[in-house]
Amino acid sequence: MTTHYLVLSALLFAIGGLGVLLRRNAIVVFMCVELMLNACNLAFVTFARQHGSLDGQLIAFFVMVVAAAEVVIGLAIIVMIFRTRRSASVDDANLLKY
Amino acid sequence: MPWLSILMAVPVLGAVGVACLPKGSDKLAKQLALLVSLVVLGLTIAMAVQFSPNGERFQFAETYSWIPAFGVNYGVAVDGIALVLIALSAVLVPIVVLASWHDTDGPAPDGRSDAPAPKRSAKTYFALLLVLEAMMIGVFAATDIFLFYVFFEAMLIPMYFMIGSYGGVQRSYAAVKFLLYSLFGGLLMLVAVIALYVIADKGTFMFPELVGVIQDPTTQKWLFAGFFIAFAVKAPLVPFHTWLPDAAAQAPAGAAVLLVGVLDKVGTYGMLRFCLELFPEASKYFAVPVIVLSVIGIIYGAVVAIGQTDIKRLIAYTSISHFGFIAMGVFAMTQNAQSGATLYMVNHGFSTGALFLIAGFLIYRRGSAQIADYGGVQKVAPLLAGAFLVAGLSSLALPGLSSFVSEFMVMIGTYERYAIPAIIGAIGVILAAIYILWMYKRMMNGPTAETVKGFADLNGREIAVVAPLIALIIALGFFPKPLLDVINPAVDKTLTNAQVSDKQPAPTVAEKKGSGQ
Amino acid sequence: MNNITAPTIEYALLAPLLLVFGAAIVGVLVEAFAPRYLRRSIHVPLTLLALLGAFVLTILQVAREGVPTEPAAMGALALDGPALFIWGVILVLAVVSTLLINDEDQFVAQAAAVPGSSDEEEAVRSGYAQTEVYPLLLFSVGGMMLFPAANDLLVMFVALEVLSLPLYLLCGLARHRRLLSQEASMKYFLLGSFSSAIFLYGMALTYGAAGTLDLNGIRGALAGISGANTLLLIGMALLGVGLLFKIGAAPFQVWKPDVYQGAPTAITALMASTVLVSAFGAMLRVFWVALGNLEWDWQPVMWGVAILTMVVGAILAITQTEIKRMLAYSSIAHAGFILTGVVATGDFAQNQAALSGILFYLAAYGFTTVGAFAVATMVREAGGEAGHLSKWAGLGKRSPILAGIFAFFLLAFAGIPLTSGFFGKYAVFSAAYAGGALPLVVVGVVTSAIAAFFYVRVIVLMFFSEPAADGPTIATPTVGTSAVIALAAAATVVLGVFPQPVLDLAGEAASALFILR
Amino acid sequence: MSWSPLAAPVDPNLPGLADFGKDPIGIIILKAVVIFAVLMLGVLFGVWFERKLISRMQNRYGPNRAGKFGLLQSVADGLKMGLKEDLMPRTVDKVIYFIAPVVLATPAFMAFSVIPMGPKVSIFGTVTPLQLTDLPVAVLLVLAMASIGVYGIVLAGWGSRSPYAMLGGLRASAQVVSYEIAMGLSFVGVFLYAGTLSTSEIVAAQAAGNTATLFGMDVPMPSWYMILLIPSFLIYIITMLGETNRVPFDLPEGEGELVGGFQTEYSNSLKFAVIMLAEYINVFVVSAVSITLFMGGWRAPAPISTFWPEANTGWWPLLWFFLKMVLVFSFFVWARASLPRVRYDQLMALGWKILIPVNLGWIMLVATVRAMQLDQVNRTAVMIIGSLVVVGAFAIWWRIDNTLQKRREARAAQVEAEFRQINEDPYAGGFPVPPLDLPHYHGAAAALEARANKTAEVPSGSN
Amino acid sequence: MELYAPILVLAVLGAGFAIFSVTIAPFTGPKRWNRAKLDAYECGIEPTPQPVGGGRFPLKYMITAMLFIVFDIEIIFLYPWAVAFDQLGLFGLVEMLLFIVTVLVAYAYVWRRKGLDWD
Repeated sequence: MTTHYLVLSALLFAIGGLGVLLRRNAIVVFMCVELMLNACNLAFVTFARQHGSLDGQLIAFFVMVVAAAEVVIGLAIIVMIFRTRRSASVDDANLLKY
Repeated sequence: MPWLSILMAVPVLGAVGVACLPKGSDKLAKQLALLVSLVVLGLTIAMAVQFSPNGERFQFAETYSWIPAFGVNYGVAVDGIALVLIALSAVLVPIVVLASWHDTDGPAPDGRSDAPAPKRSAKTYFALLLVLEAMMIGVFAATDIFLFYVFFEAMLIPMYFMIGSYGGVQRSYAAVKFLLYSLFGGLLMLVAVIALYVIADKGTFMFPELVGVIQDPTTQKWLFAGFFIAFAVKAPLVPFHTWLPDAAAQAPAGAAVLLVGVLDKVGTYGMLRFCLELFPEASKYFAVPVIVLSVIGIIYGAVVAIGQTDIKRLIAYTSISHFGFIAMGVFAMTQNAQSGATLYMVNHGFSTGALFLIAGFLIYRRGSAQIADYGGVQKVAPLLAGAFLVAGLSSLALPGLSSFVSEFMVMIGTYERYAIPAIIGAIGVILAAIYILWMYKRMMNGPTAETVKGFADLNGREIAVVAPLIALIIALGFFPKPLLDVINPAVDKTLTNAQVSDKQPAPTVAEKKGSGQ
Repeated sequence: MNNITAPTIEYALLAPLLLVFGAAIVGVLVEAFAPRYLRRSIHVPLTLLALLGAFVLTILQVAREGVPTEPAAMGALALDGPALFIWGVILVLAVVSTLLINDEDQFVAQAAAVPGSSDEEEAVRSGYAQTEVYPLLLFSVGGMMLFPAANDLLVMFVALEVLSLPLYLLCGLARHRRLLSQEASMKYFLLGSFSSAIFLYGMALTYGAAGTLDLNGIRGALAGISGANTLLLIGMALLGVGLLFKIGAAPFQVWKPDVYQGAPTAITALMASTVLVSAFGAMLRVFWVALGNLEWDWQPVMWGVAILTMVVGAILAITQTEIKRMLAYSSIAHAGFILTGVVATGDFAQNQAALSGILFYLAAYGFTTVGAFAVATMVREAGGEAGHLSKWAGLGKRSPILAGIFAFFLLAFAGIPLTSGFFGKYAVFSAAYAGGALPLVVVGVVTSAIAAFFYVRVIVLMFFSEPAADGPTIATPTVGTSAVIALAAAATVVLGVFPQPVLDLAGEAASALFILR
Repeated sequence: MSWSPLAAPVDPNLPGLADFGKDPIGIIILKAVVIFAVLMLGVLFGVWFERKLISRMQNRYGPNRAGKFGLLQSVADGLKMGLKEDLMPRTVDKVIYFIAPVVLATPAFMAFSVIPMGPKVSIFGTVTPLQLTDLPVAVLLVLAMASIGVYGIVLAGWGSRSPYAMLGGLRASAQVVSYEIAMGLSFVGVFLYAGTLSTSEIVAAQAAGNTATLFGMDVPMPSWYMILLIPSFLIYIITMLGETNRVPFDLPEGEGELVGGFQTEYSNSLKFAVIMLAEYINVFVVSAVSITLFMGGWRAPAPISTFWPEANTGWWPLLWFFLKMVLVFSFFVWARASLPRVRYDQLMALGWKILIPVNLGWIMLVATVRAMQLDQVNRTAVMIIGSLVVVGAFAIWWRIDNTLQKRREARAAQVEAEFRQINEDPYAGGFPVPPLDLPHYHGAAAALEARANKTAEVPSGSN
Repeated sequence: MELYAPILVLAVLGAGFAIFSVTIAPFTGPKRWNRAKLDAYECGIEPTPQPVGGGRFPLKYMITAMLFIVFDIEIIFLYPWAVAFDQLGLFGLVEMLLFIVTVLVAYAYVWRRKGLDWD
């Protein structure tokens, strides 16, 4: 039973990861990261069920906190960039090159 | 009395003093530097007098725990070999200080030259010189391998800045090349040092305690390789030599003297001291290849020297040839050869030093290092030409001048064991005659070139620079015994530690030679 | 349901941590209620006092009670020797960085204002600066302290975020070159959160395999799992990726140059020093404590990573033309050097030696880095700092002391003896060698030599080339910046000449390794 | 004094968490269908009730044509909606446009599944509680469903692709999330006392009043949390209005500014009916939650059970529950009839600047009091902490109040100065103000006056 | 799982009704095509063209969203604490006090920085 959840979590994580690597809009990239975090949460809760311990669920709380903090900070940064450049594309952020 | 520590401390303090002088007091800086170096010379002489050649091997030993966590000690002491090399540095530094008097002042006053170097900070130059002196003394005095390594590497930095800041047009290229070659060699040595420490498992880096500890031949070979490459780069032996002509050619004359005269000796000194004694088996294993390399170096250096058009590069290539002799002597592993090699280190320092300095005077006057730009100097500046001749003859090992004794001892010593290399090496002597005399002919003889016409002869300062060197060259040529007396016991010990069983008997040839004349 | 018991918390042990976080919260209040003109004069003493206070508390705690042998806070934190040592280092470095941050004109007047807008102009005119920097710094430092002390993957993850999130913001606050700064901030944020998501997934899988997140619990559970457990191996790999990202090891190093270049230099100094220290602490704990029984699984990979990191760092650094980018690549290379120590696990004594070597390296490198970036803040041109290397040409002539100190830092990076960098490298390499990682040491040495090339190149540029006509100006150093530079230089010298006390401390800290309970 | 909120309910008839999850499938479906049907009928009744009540409050008759008392009015309205033309603007995002009403309605129904409506009764021989199901985290389910409802609003606004709808959707979601925090916080006090998140157990915990020992005296404590935790209750009542976008917080569909808010593009057809249905059900849900959490759930009000012990058994509690629902719903209507719509900034300020901090302070106070009632706790420490909290809270309040007072005074002084200046010199500041005695002003005033007089003659009630 | 099944039943009923209503809507009413009726309603003026993929949200809503997240997270921690309060006792009280104070600090910061001002 739990395997299905794990597979789902792995899929979500992979989708998120691919999104980060492939998408070009900073907001979308960032949402993909959030998707990864939630995939982790799913895995944690599943394992908590599997092990019969509450730790995993507890961790999910903390992950949510962290995700929230990341959202706040990430959006602040992206909005800052957007206001400056009128674009949130990662490709447009190309000043830093060697 | 902690002689060696004092010997190191004095120049360091002197350097600090020189560096802290107020702005614009260049002259004071030079004077202070000269004073300090003379004090060091005096102290060295005082120490040398107290050295008993037949006493303990390592004298004036000082050992303090430095970094117990790594088993590193501040361990200094000298045996005969180290003593003469320290003396060499102590003698050369005041001479170099005096010779470099105007090196930092910018173009020559008459404005004739093509300005080899603009005006630069004299304080920094002389402070670096004194720091270098301290490190040179330290590197020869260190009996702790780690300490040796520290000096070995740290020594590069002042020399690097002396070349890079005060050298010729290509100075930064030369300086970087010099530093990177040496650093690379040094880092390989670092691996070997680490390995030595770990494998020996003695918890210490003290040289005497590590002698004979490594028994396994394979291990010995690897460690030997680590050390040897560092020393070969430093010395420099032939495949690793390319930095030297650049560095020596671009360095100011004074720095070139110390570079070729003393710094490079650390390489051959290291082979003699560390490679042979710590890894006797490997040394014997590698002796033949090394000797082959040395012979190649002798011939190659000489041949290339003949073709040079730049005085300093020429001298640098002669040195490569001479270092071939020294390395050959070290690895021939006979009493004669090694004593000769040690003596050669000293003599080479004086003769090449003199050559570089006089070349420096010439360049200062003319503003060019090209041989072709000179001609007929003899007529306008006979003293200068004469000194140049003496130094050159010493370099080609004319009997009666110092290098002859050492070169002869090396040849004899090598012949006793490896006849063919010795014979091939002898060709180098002939080639030496060609490059020195031809150079002399091109520069000093012949019609006086237009640009040379206004040359002043040696002035008082320059005479004070050259005279002691010429004197030493001649004196040691006739009477090398005091040095050999000091060197021989140490070489004996080295050979014992290197487990050379069939030591060739009787260094009599040399002794006869020395005392007989 | 009724089995929840209130936990016990060792407040005395956690006092430094609580102090830092408490001060950060007070800082937020100051930001909220103090009038604008007063904020900075409240923040700076508050921050400094908190950091120093935490440092003193750490020392007092150790002096009074010794190093704890039991984990604190219900097993969530392990305040063992390494953790406390790292705390000390981080706190001191943070104090130093604070002095640097306090320097004027580095931070944007109003982060929310669009560059070039009238809002910004008004803010700049009114002399505003984003004083949120100080509380953010304190939060970040608190996270850095928590990170290596976490005895539980959850705490570690939270610490990782507490450490990173303020840094993401701080990176985007540079007053000059706003676009670069914001871009750095965004890249750092996106990649950083990506890596922490990976870390988290690794955590989840490890939890799945081991059934606990307690590091020692994981260790215990792993002992019971025989053979290759796919879940565990993937989890371990993902955890490793997250940690390696933080230290900037190849192939996860791409963020470092961009972020280092774009961030305000004072923040770069903080990141380059403290974050590296903290991340290595955490990494050691994860790999040595939790995954200690799986050495055979992660060691080969780590070998590869270490080699790749060293090579990538050293080689890419050569191509850099921007000083901060170059230092970033140098930081990558150094991370590789330290990784050689991480790999070198073995028996207890071996681990001790490796750990103390790493701790020493981190301390030494941290100070030197802060110093180097501090110097970089002082070389300015019209639009801010003069980052391009060509602008640094001839700095030695304009400002010999500054250039000299910078050269000294570079030499320390290169690992020249008599600088702290040398002993750091020596300690790590000797541990790695003793741990059987000879190839790593050799690669390390070779890359050191390559790395030396680009350090030396900068020195060449500064000293041996003529200053450009439109060269940068050297800012008159503020008291803070000069103190930072002086302190960093002093630390580099002292650790290079007389490293024993710090080595002792590191050895002491490493004597019991990590708490395994 | 000992107090164990987790102690078994006094009456074995009282359902607890353990009684759920045992129903046969038939009973489950029966209960679900009944709840669904009752909710649908409730909406019909609610619309009629609201219109009727508000009319009476406004001194009108309200619907009175369709059926007796106009009872069939809402049925008629519903039929009318079904028979209207279904318009779908060209620009809308079709999928989202269709899904939004579903997303809005479904969670509203789901939230009702955990509302307890009575004790255990026997249905076709199966003894089962009058509650569809219960969870250990039942209240969270309700909150979660409320949150999902927000998606419906946002999607409706977003999918409509028109400025009014978009703004309305955004406003609605901003408002709902803002008030959701205060709402969530207002539950904390309940959980502190009840020690559970299960609705049936919360109701059980309100079964009997306890006595608290204060300074050596046994003081009987009220059993309903609406009295015990008055601030929580009041805050909940306010947020309840905000959550459901009801007057005075009905900005998202404020006709004056946003036409119809997020539902602008849902023309008067069945789609709109679904949205409206969902809104009414949401009102029922929050009412039911307020009853469950604060008003003793399905239990009879205090005096009744004293005189009539059977009041809390069997099917009777359904009556109490229904009465309470009507009462709370009447409150909604009352509020709608008497309060003006607040401004957006006032709405947000109320939520963020008053409700949240007050709530947090109140939670700490409750927690402190609660801690004192625990046996194993050091009372002195709690007292000290409690007094610190009170003093701290008071100090902060005092400081804020002072500041606000000063600001108000400064503002008043400024305004006064401005007016004085204008009185003295109407041209001050560069804006020409026409003098008040211009002729056409007089004319206008006269006309107004005349019209007022005229209207006074028309008998009232004619329009 | 048994506890959740009834909720699903109700959800199916609710969703079924909603979907049914939405789907049936076009078929129950008359069809009288008129171009103007199919425009988005903007009080009679020409509808503003809306960008593909949706327009942009005003920033102030984002700030509200962020604040909501922060406080929602706080609630996440308050609920378990409240439920387990009796077992945690004084420790729980003190810790939560600190937690709330910390949140209030951030709250005060936001307030002072005009994060809680709406026009």
